[in-house]
Amino acid sequence: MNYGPVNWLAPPLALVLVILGVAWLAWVNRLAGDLARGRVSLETLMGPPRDMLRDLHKEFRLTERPDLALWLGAPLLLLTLTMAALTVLPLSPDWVGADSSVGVVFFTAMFALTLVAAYWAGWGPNSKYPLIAGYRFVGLMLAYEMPLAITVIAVALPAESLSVSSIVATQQAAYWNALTQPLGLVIYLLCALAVPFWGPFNVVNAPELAGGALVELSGAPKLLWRFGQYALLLTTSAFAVPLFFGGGAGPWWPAPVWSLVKILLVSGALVALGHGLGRLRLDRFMWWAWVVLIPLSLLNLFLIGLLILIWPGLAGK
Amino acid sequence: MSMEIVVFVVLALAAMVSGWLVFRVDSMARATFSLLGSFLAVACLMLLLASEFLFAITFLMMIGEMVIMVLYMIAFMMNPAGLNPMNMVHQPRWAAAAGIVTFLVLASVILVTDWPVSEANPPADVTAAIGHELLGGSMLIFETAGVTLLTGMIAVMAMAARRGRFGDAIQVQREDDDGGGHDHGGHH
Amino acid sequence: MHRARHFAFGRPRAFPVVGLGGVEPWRELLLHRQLSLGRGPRDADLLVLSGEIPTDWGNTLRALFETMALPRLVLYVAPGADTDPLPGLPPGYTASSVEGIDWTLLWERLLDSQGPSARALLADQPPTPWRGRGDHGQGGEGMMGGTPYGRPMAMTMEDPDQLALDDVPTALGPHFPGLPSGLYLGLRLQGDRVRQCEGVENRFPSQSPPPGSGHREPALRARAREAVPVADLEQARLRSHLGWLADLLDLCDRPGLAMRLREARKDLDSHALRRLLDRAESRQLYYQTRNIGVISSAQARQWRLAGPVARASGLKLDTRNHDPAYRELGFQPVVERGGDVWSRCRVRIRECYQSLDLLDRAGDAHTRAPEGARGSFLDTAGGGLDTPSARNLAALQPGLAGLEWHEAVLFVGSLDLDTEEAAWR
Amino acid sequence: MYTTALLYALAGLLFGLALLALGRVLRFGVITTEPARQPFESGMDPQVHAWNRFHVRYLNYTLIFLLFDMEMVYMYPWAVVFLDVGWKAFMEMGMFITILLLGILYTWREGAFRWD
Repeated sequence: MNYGPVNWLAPPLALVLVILGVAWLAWVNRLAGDLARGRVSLETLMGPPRDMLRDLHKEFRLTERPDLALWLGAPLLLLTLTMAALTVLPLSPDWVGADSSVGVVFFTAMFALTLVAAYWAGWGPNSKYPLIAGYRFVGLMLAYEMPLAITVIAVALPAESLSVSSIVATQQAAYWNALTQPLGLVIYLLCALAVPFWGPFNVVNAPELAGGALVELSGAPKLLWRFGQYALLLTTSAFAVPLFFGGGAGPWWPAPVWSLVKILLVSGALVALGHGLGRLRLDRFMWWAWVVLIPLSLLNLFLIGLLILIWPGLAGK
Repeated sequence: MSMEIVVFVVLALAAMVSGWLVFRVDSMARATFSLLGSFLAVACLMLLLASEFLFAITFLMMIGEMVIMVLYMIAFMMNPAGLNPMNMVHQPRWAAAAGIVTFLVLASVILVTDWPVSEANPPADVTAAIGHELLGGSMLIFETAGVTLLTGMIAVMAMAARRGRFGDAIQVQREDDDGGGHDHGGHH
Repeated sequence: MHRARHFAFGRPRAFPVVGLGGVEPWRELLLHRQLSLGRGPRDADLLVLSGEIPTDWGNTLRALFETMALPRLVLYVAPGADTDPLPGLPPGYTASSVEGIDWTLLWERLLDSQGPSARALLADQPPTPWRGRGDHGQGGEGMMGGTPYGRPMAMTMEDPDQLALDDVPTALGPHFPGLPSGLYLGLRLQGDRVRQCEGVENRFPSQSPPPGSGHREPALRARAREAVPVADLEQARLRSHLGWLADLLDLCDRPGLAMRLREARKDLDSHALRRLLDRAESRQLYYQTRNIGVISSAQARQWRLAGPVARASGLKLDTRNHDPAYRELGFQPVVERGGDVWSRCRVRIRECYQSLDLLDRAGDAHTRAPEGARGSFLDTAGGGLDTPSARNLAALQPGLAGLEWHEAVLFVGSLDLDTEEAAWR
Repeated sequence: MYTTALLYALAGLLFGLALLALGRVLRFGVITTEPARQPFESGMDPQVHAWNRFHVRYLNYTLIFLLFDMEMVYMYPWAVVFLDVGWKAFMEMGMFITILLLGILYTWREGAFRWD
């Protein structure tokens, strides 16, 4: 059996890119927050590195009787699953960790692991507020998982493939999915916010639970948890680029540059969107997801199916 | 070839050890996630069978299902975190004997049988092959699955939902217990 | 290393404990650029004690301070404070006002790894001794019994679904971030739903309003038959409502708008305030708060609720309604019918507009209506003081039963309880 | 391909562990006494352990999810051959999804999409 060539250089390079991306998101988040507060200053620039250094110097205090393996496993898993998902993200046909023939299923499966991480973060410290937060994320997953999967399948339809690279290739041969499936794009971006529990979906680090999973976290594990959340948000929004925005397509610059620019723009927009959107109530959102969002994502699937059957040119045929 | 065997042994051991851990750890959370680990290892074994799709889809489904299972495990077990050590094994000797005998029988079957060797090469794209099968020969199975799932949905809702169109199920039942004389069909 | 730490802790995180007269210093600190607001105490650097701390809070605060991860420090801000806040807490930094804080000195003490705050404060004893006891030396007995690792497990209780799942005693308050300090609610949770509220305790000591309270709450002077300028009364109401709205928006995950409201609250610029109130009274807030913690008008009457809380349930309770000065200004009480958290938000936001309007037109009109921001100050049968906050406490116990956790927190927040005022006699 | 994925995951894991180790080196100090490790409960001493038989209230959703989830198993392979097979694939999946949507419709009509 052929395991394919191993790309030794890709993982460390991807890690560096993720670190840079997280730094970008931390700054965008800080800027958006300070704009909302109406106090942009030098501290907007200094805030993120200061927070990082602060967490590194702060003590990590155990609780009385934690399940330490799960508790510390949570942020580690969050980062690990993010990196694993990024394997199938193509910046260009050549700049890709590895192209899997089922890449789309693979990264959805990796996103699903977030559920495990969030549950662990809630269960680990044996403290009441985090526990509730962990359970609420499971509820959120029950709402977003199906729309996410169906929308991603709708994207794979014109490409006749579950490989992320061929989805990009099909778009470059025909039209961007953002044009042919605007409804799918909106649903995907909603889910891209929900998977890393950002903004309106912040049920895990929620203020009404005094910080939820963050209540008992301090020091380096807290830094890692925040880092993992940013990295996951970066990844979920990064996949919007090959799935909807034609990957590296664009004039003048080479494909990887275009991919990176698009990723930074999409992820930055999503981070900023998290401010000022307020919060969705979980019980209402779950109802809404099943009664409205799932039928809508199925409608999207039907529409695109109908369109490419009537007019194969849409799929580049 | 040797690489393949190493991967197989590692994954098989991982699946077995985490399966064993399910019964060794006290915490329901740890037990369920050990089970998840076991299933994920089995999912990775699919890769050795050159079935990437089955690997990925098993991986995806198992995560959701095991986390839902952990909700029920913790809700319905006493001492869910295993703060007091407990023994989850009943009749350990019989179980061990039965397990060893079954293993020996199955293992000897594997060794004794003269397995046929397939001449056909695996299809270039397994996923597409599955798709053609679903829309071709196995269409009836596929659509039957849909009806079965629908039956399942209706059945679980009829049994589990506290409220239906006719109001609060528990309330209704209580009224009936009092001889209230209401007849609400499916709520008995 | 030291410089790196100085930089790292340049904006220390604060966890607030608000004592007597401590609300305003804390709000001022919240706006201070040298400080950021933490969530829980674990990750906080400063335990901010604002105002005079009742002495019987000592044990709670020591336990709270002990759970803070290093480095940590007590910051005590109270008018006229020159000593340490409480015996038993390690000496930290004491200031009589927010402007008087010498941040360099504060950092020195925060980052002093040999200082008294860097050592364990309490004796190393578990909540219940457990080592070496029980079947496995973990303190437990059988499946559910004993105190494994120092605490018992939650026990079962049949719930409305006829499942026998655990009934977990959980505290909301006295120091929950975003809710008033000193208000302890003993909840029994099933999952994240409040099965019942067992106990409501205001941990502020009963006392007569200290001198100077009339400045903060002009309605108190009106209650003493003193003619008070309408402008004073309305300004105090506006400040109180805005402060409350900012706190509630924080709980709703809208810290940006909350901060702007606090900022605008300092000088009460009418134009800026109207714009911010417009933004606050949004669809988002509506969807987040509607149908939560509904109090019917019958309940409001039965529990003797006061002020905006009663008016949000459709009661036209407002002593200003009968006041000649207000009648001359064309005053009509603001009433909403929903009785939910959204209605209470709505009433207060509309009252903010109304106060801005009255402030424009009041001139030097004087009034004797004892209507404070939270309701009217009345006399008890014995001639004592009956405060609106004390009356509104009655809504907590019946109102909390059956709510989900996030609903419970918003419900408590929406009542705008002033725990210090509730203890006045 | 999956060796690369493993390396990616490993890179993430190692970076995470490195951060944790760095935090351990840089940390200001550590207190390990029992009272210092009390879980936060608004400043009160918790009466019981937090771990409990947690009563989730979205159980209805979990059941529907488990069943609806199965649809995805069929949908991925279907998507790959959709254009190849054409209208037949469209009709078949349409039928399948309509059947499943009936389940959602039923649940919605029963009013069971709620937190009990």
